Amino acid sequence: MDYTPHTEADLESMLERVGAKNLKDLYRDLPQEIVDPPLQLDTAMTEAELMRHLRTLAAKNQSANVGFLGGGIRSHYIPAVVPALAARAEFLSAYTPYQPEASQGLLQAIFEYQTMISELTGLPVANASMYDGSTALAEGVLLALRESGKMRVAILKSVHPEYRRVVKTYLEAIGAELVTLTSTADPIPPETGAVVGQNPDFLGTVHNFTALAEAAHAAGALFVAVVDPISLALLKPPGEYGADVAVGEGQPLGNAMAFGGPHFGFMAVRADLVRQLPGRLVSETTDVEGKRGYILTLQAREQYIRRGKAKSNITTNAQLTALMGAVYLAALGPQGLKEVAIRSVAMAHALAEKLTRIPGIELVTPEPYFNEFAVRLPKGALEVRSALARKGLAAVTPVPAEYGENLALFACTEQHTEADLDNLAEALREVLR
Amino acid sequence: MDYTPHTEADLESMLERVGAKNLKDLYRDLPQEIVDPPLQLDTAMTEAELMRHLRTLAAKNQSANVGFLGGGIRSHYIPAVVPALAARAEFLSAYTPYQPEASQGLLQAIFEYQTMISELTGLPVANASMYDGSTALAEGVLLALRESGKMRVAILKSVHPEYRRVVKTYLEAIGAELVTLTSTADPIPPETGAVVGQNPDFLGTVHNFTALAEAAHAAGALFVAVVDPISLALLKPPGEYGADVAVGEGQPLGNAMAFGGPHFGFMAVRADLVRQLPGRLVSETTDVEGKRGYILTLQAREQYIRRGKAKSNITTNAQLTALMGAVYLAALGPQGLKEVAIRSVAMAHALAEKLTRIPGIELVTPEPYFNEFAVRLPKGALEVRSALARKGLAAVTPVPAEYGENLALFACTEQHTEADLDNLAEALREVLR
Amino acid sequence: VESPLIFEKSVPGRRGITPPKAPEVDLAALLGSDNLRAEPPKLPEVDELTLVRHYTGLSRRQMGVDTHFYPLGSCTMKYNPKVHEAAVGLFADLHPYQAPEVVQGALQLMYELQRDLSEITGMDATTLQPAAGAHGELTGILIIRAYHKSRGEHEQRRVVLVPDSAHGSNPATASMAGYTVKEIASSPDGEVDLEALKTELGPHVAAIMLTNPNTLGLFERKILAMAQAAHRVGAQLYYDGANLNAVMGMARPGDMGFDVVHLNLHKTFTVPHGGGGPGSGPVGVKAHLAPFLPVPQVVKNGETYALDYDLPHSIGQVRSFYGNFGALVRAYAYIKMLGEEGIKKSAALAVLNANYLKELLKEQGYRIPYDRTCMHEFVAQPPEGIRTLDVAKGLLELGFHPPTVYFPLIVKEALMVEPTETESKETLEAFARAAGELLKKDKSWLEAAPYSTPVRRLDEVQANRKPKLRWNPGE
Amino acid sequence: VESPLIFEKSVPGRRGITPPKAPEVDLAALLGSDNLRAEPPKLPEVDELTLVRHYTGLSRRQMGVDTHFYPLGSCTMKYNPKVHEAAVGLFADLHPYQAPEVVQGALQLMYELQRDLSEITGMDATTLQPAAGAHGELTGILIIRAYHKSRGEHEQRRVVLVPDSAHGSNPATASMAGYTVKEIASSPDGEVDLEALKTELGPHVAAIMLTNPNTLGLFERKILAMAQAAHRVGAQLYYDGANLNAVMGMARPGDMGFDVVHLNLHKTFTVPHGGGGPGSGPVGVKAHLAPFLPVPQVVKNGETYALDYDLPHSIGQVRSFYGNFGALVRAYAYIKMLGEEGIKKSAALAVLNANYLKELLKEQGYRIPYDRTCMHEFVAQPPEGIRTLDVAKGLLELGFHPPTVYFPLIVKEALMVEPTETESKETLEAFARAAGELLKKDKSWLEAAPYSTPVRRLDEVQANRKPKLRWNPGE
Repeated sequence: MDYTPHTEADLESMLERVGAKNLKDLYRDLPQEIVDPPLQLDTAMTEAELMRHLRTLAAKNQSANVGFLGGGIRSHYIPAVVPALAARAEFLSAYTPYQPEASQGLLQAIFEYQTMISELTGLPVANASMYDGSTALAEGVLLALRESGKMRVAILKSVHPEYRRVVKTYLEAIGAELVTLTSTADPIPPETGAVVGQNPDFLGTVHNFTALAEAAHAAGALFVAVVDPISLALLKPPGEYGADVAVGEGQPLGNAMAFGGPHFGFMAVRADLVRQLPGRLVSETTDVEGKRGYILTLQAREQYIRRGKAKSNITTNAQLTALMGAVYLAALGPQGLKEVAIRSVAMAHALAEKLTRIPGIELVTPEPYFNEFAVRLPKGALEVRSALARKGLAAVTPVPAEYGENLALFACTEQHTEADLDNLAEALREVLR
Repeated sequence: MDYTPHTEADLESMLERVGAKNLKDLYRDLPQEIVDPPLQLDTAMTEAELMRHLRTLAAKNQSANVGFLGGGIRSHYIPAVVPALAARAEFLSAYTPYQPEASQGLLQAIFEYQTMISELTGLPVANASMYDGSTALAEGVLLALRESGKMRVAILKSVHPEYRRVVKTYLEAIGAELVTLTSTADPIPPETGAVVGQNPDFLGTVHNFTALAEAAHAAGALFVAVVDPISLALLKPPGEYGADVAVGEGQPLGNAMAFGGPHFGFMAVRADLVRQLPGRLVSETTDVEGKRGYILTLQAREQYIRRGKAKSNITTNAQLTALMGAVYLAALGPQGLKEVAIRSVAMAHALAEKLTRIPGIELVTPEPYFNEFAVRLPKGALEVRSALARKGLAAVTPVPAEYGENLALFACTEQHTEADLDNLAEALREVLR
Repeated sequence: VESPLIFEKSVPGRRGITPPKAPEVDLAALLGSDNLRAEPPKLPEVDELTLVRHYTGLSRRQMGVDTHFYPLGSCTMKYNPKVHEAAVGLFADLHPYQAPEVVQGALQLMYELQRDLSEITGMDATTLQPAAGAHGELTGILIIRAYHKSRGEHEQRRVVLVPDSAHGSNPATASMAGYTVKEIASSPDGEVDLEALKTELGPHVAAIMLTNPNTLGLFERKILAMAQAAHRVGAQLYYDGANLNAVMGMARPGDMGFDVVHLNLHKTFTVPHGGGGPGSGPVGVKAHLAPFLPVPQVVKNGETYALDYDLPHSIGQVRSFYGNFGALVRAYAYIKMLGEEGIKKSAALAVLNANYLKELLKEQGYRIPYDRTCMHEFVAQPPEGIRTLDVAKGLLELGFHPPTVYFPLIVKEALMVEPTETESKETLEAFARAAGELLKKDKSWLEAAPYSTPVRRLDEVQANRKPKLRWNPGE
Repeated sequence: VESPLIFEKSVPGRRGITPPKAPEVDLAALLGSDNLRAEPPKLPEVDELTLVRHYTGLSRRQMGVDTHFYPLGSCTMKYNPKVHEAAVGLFADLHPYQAPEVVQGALQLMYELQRDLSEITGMDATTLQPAAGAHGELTGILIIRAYHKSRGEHEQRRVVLVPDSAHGSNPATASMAGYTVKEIASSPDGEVDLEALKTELGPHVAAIMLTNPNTLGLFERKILAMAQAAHRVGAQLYYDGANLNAVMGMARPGDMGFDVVHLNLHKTFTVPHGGGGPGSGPVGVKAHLAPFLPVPQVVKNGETYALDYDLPHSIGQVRSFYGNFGALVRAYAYIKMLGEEGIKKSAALAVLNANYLKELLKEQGYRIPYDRTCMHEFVAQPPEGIRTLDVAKGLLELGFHPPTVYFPLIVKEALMVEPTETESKETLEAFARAAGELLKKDKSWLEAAPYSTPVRRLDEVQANRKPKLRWNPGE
């Protein structure tokens, strides 16, 4: 079935009005040899058949809810209000709010979201969202290069390897160079326009980046921090340790894991960088009656105005998933977010203690660490992951070999109980036996 | 956790304003020996803990989706639009539309629903809904007794046994008598005010009730028909075969099976019975500017106006589930509903043929039957039902012994495929081997 | 037309949802040609987008708790947690006739809810079958009737006493159960007149139906004496649970001496009202009435849950299957999340909110006919010369759903205000300010309000005289 | 304030959702006292009901396809089927780092979608990783870049040709990939000037980026010749899929000679726009470009699906994980439901609706600068003397979302109208009537419209000069 409302009578009268013999005739201007090719597609399904088919597919997947997988995506609890409110049909089915009189709902929600991200990061300006954490970082790095006028980026090896790969792709495109630093003590190479660190880093360690940010600034570079939004309930915000740009992955804020997407990336910057920002920005303003309202602003940065000279080609971003993030933050509030963070931290530390009691497992993440840590396993991580999956457990995030052999991450959230930790430890013990 | 917004500061200032020392002090007028008793309840859960607990409970249930159970509740496909639209927060969180200016959305939706039920049943007036099919029947019978001024009801044995039990309870309350007719040819006892037949009946048979309705009228009784709404896409509406009152269960119209409820009952009557109707009615009217609008009407029938003299005590009915029914009917339209009905009929007949080929199984439902039929099994129905459940199949609706030994109903819907039928037949063959 | 009917958007041949393809069959052969309908029902023919826009548009012409403060007295319009809707989804695909061993989770939930509701009401057993409050009332009264019958007293006990401030459903229920209703006047303090009650009591009385706190929002302080007086003559005391939210967990009907209680899960236990249901009306009883509960009851045998139909003294069945299960899931979720402390706190804050708002409205110039500590609601009156109806319509214009109006009947121009515990201090204050602002408006403004609602005041008389109850083609 | 910010509803100490209890821990010891923040972020402190009312209220200040006709040109605001939202829910709890053997359903879905999108576009391989259309453009251009590099021609090919009617994202993308952008003027018939194009073509050109049908809604009739000309000099032909809805399944970019195509699943394949994303921008390529696709690709080995990272010539990764999987589920559902016939019919009816509306608007007095059979959209202009902006604002007042305005840039006072195939004849007619009605309004009425929207015309200049980009306490 399809979603077209046309009856036979409609078709007849409309075709007549437009002067076409039939539907195919509407394509008469096209080279006829390419019109209406046969397509090898499955037979059309009705909605009932589709849902049954999808349930069959879904049954071939195992739920990772309340699992221990991490690496940027985690199984935090999503309060029911979050999807219930974000899925309001008006939000779901709206376009980018180009007509502000018709879009005050979304525009105000974005303005509020920008404020929340600004509060979390301790930086005064946040944009309306990016695709995800990795592309937010890539765009943050490009911003730093534009601002600094340089073509080299120094990135700590402890930044998420997938994020580094994405940055590499973006930098190669413009011929900029990516240098990897193995430690915060490494000297910053000359002509570096951006220094990048992640906090907590890929292996979970919490950093004080104050010195690194200072070093970056001393070298004429901007410091770009990749941060976890939930950690910012407890940790010093990047704005306080000298980050010029803060970016991150929004998934932990009320977004389903969804096999990796869609989620949203966030980006916040120093006030003077606002005109370098990619993506959309909403400003408060007033209407002709003096009533407060909201509107897209500084659009001269954007592709549809500036074309080849735009700050980025980004157009569609991740408004709905960012809205979920905003609803999540407002639902939890500062105290709730703090409690989520504390319980995640506490559970991670309790799990680390339990796991390192298992013969052959050792903690490799340098302390202090947050809600996630890496251990060395006595066997290959992929093998152990599969063995645990057979027991119905979603755990063991494999760590690339560049960090060491047989490493795996374990992440905890506020959903975990002591019993969950014991259950995992017991299962791991059995698997490694 | 709870849903109260009061901060400590709120509490303090509010208590002071109302002149209470603390919350318990608000109960100072009460006999103090009964205030604030200890309660044996489980420890409070957070939302995350609740959902996890409920998932554990849900995992102890088997889905009956696309199953073959019937007896008034069936697994028709529920288009996604139905819950998506009915669950709009404004519908969900509204009260009965006593303030029409604030409730035009619901009032119009009810007016449309009344029209749809009227169309299905072929009777000119339908009310806004009843609790379910069984109580709709009980109220329909009470209406007939009010109208006829008599105190005896004659009901065909082929009416759903649970419905007959509910009618019995209601009639006993007012000291009226319930007589069971074993056949449409049975004479109608004297002083009967209501004759009741179901179409298709409990065992699935389709009836022509014209003669029975005439006999009822000749005896000074009203004829009350219990009908399945989906069958009315194909079958003669009760208004055409002389029913004065038509009632039925709305679940097949877009309502989840939900272990039996909530669903909705519907009721439609002859035009001259409108002031005898229980429950709510919506009428079109105009506002002070002449604009069309909708309002609750003929409220003098209802308990909150008429108190002891009301037509029924019904207050809350089943507005939201009736709305789901209306959305379902509008989503399918006359053609879609017809196709649902035809496919259900076709599948049921195909299944009957397959099942009766199994040694020891015989069809007992007299023809013609609709989407459901009864067979005699060579074993007890409960035993067979459990054996099929172990194979993951939801089938075998047990039929009470008053209809015969080892009988079971099988219902089909448009969701079933030939493969489903074969699968059931094969499983049944194994179970009976 | 501003809001066309779905029928007016219908176009012949247009399709929405397409079901799986129906095979070619000979319907006349399968179903009997006599039995087939000649004309299809004139259901709307719309595409899916038109359907979506229609009902989405209707929802935007509707107020609800999620959009507005909705202080309808006696209706307990508290917030309905969104998590409950997710909870219900987990139990959608269960059929009532499945084998009990494959629905153990559902049965466990019902069993625990029976137990928890008994605990909260102070009763010994609870049925979950009634589909709504009034249905629970009927069930409760039938249980009382069966009890008297079992003692051979049914013929003698033909009267049910009901205070004049009671909800209309009480006398309507007593009538449905075949009883003669006798009204008891309230005393000047707004409570049941104990002496008047005692005068009416006697061996002819089957039951007294009380709401406590009553519909004036006042707790019946002499409740223990009333219970004693009732029981002394063998009458049963029935608790209308409409107002339980005031005392939920803080004072149990069972401890007050009630023999039967019905609950409105859609009021006290956050089942959404849904524009008028579905609700759920469980009934709790003391041990002596337990044998008369409807079938089936959910029971626990060892570690297994089962449906017990074997109750020889049962009044029978009041509804098909086991009640409004979806509503039960929501109430269960609510109780599990609140626990003892949350339940008590919610009740107490409902009372605090009502008393606070009462003070604020008084300050704004509203009269409070019974001005003492109220429970979850209170009755107010506009100043002399201003009609309650106009206040209600004025509130609509200012963005508030009005309170219940003209009820209870014993107070002229009554505004019955129930803010519930889920409203914030700021909301109560904003409402009181608006209510005060109305009193300063021109009378003509007030009498013509509202102005900006989808329709303005409607002609109710026309609707009653010449009701138009369905759309007709070609009109 | 009519619509207070959530921050303005915040009250210190108020709580919404409570997470499971956090144990007492010494944070300074666990995390380092230096690392802790001194002040908590000033997030809103609201109860759940306030939260619900806030966002529900905001939604009621918002138009969407589900509430209004929304004919935004080049945006394909078609109906987003509700069933897709149910479909996505089935795959919510999957983590991207689960073992492949326990996510076979998800991988199968992606594999089949790769295949189906290749089939619909006429390409040989597809990546699902890009997160949006512009992201797909970047991916596509980087693939072309890698291809030229592999042939040692990267240094020589530094120019990307883009028509002057192109979406701004095309030149922006080429810039992001380090290319010099060269604009090609359109010829008077609104199509790319083939001769001008040929003049610009040469061994210095890396790619031509085309939208076909173009942003005037016109099919580039000389497309086969353009492709030939491009390929003759070794340039790659890039297809911007923004307008694919016109030819979805009816004419495949691959058959037109394109080497790379990106799709906007949120336009053509019904992923909801969500107020500006998330979308999804898969990229299909011809076989010679397949080695350069991003990693990972989803592959099938026997009956097992797997993620293949072993593509030595890949451009690398453009996004973490595997793309916007939730969007992929929706597109998959859409394709499976439509099948070949539904896909083609949808495209053709999008074209029919556009042509029909074009005729209606012409009749109402609008000018059609390129008046021939259009594809899924067309460009109109109000009569001389009436501004497009005023028409847009007037349409808002009459209950319609306006078309795209002032684009494409090559048409003065452009209104780019794209009705999509999911709109009914009646809706198109109602829109045309409203558009016609506007032309009869007083100029002053038009210039001050809209009147009844939540706000009226906003001060854009103020917002640009002195942007206020966040709420600040105490303001």
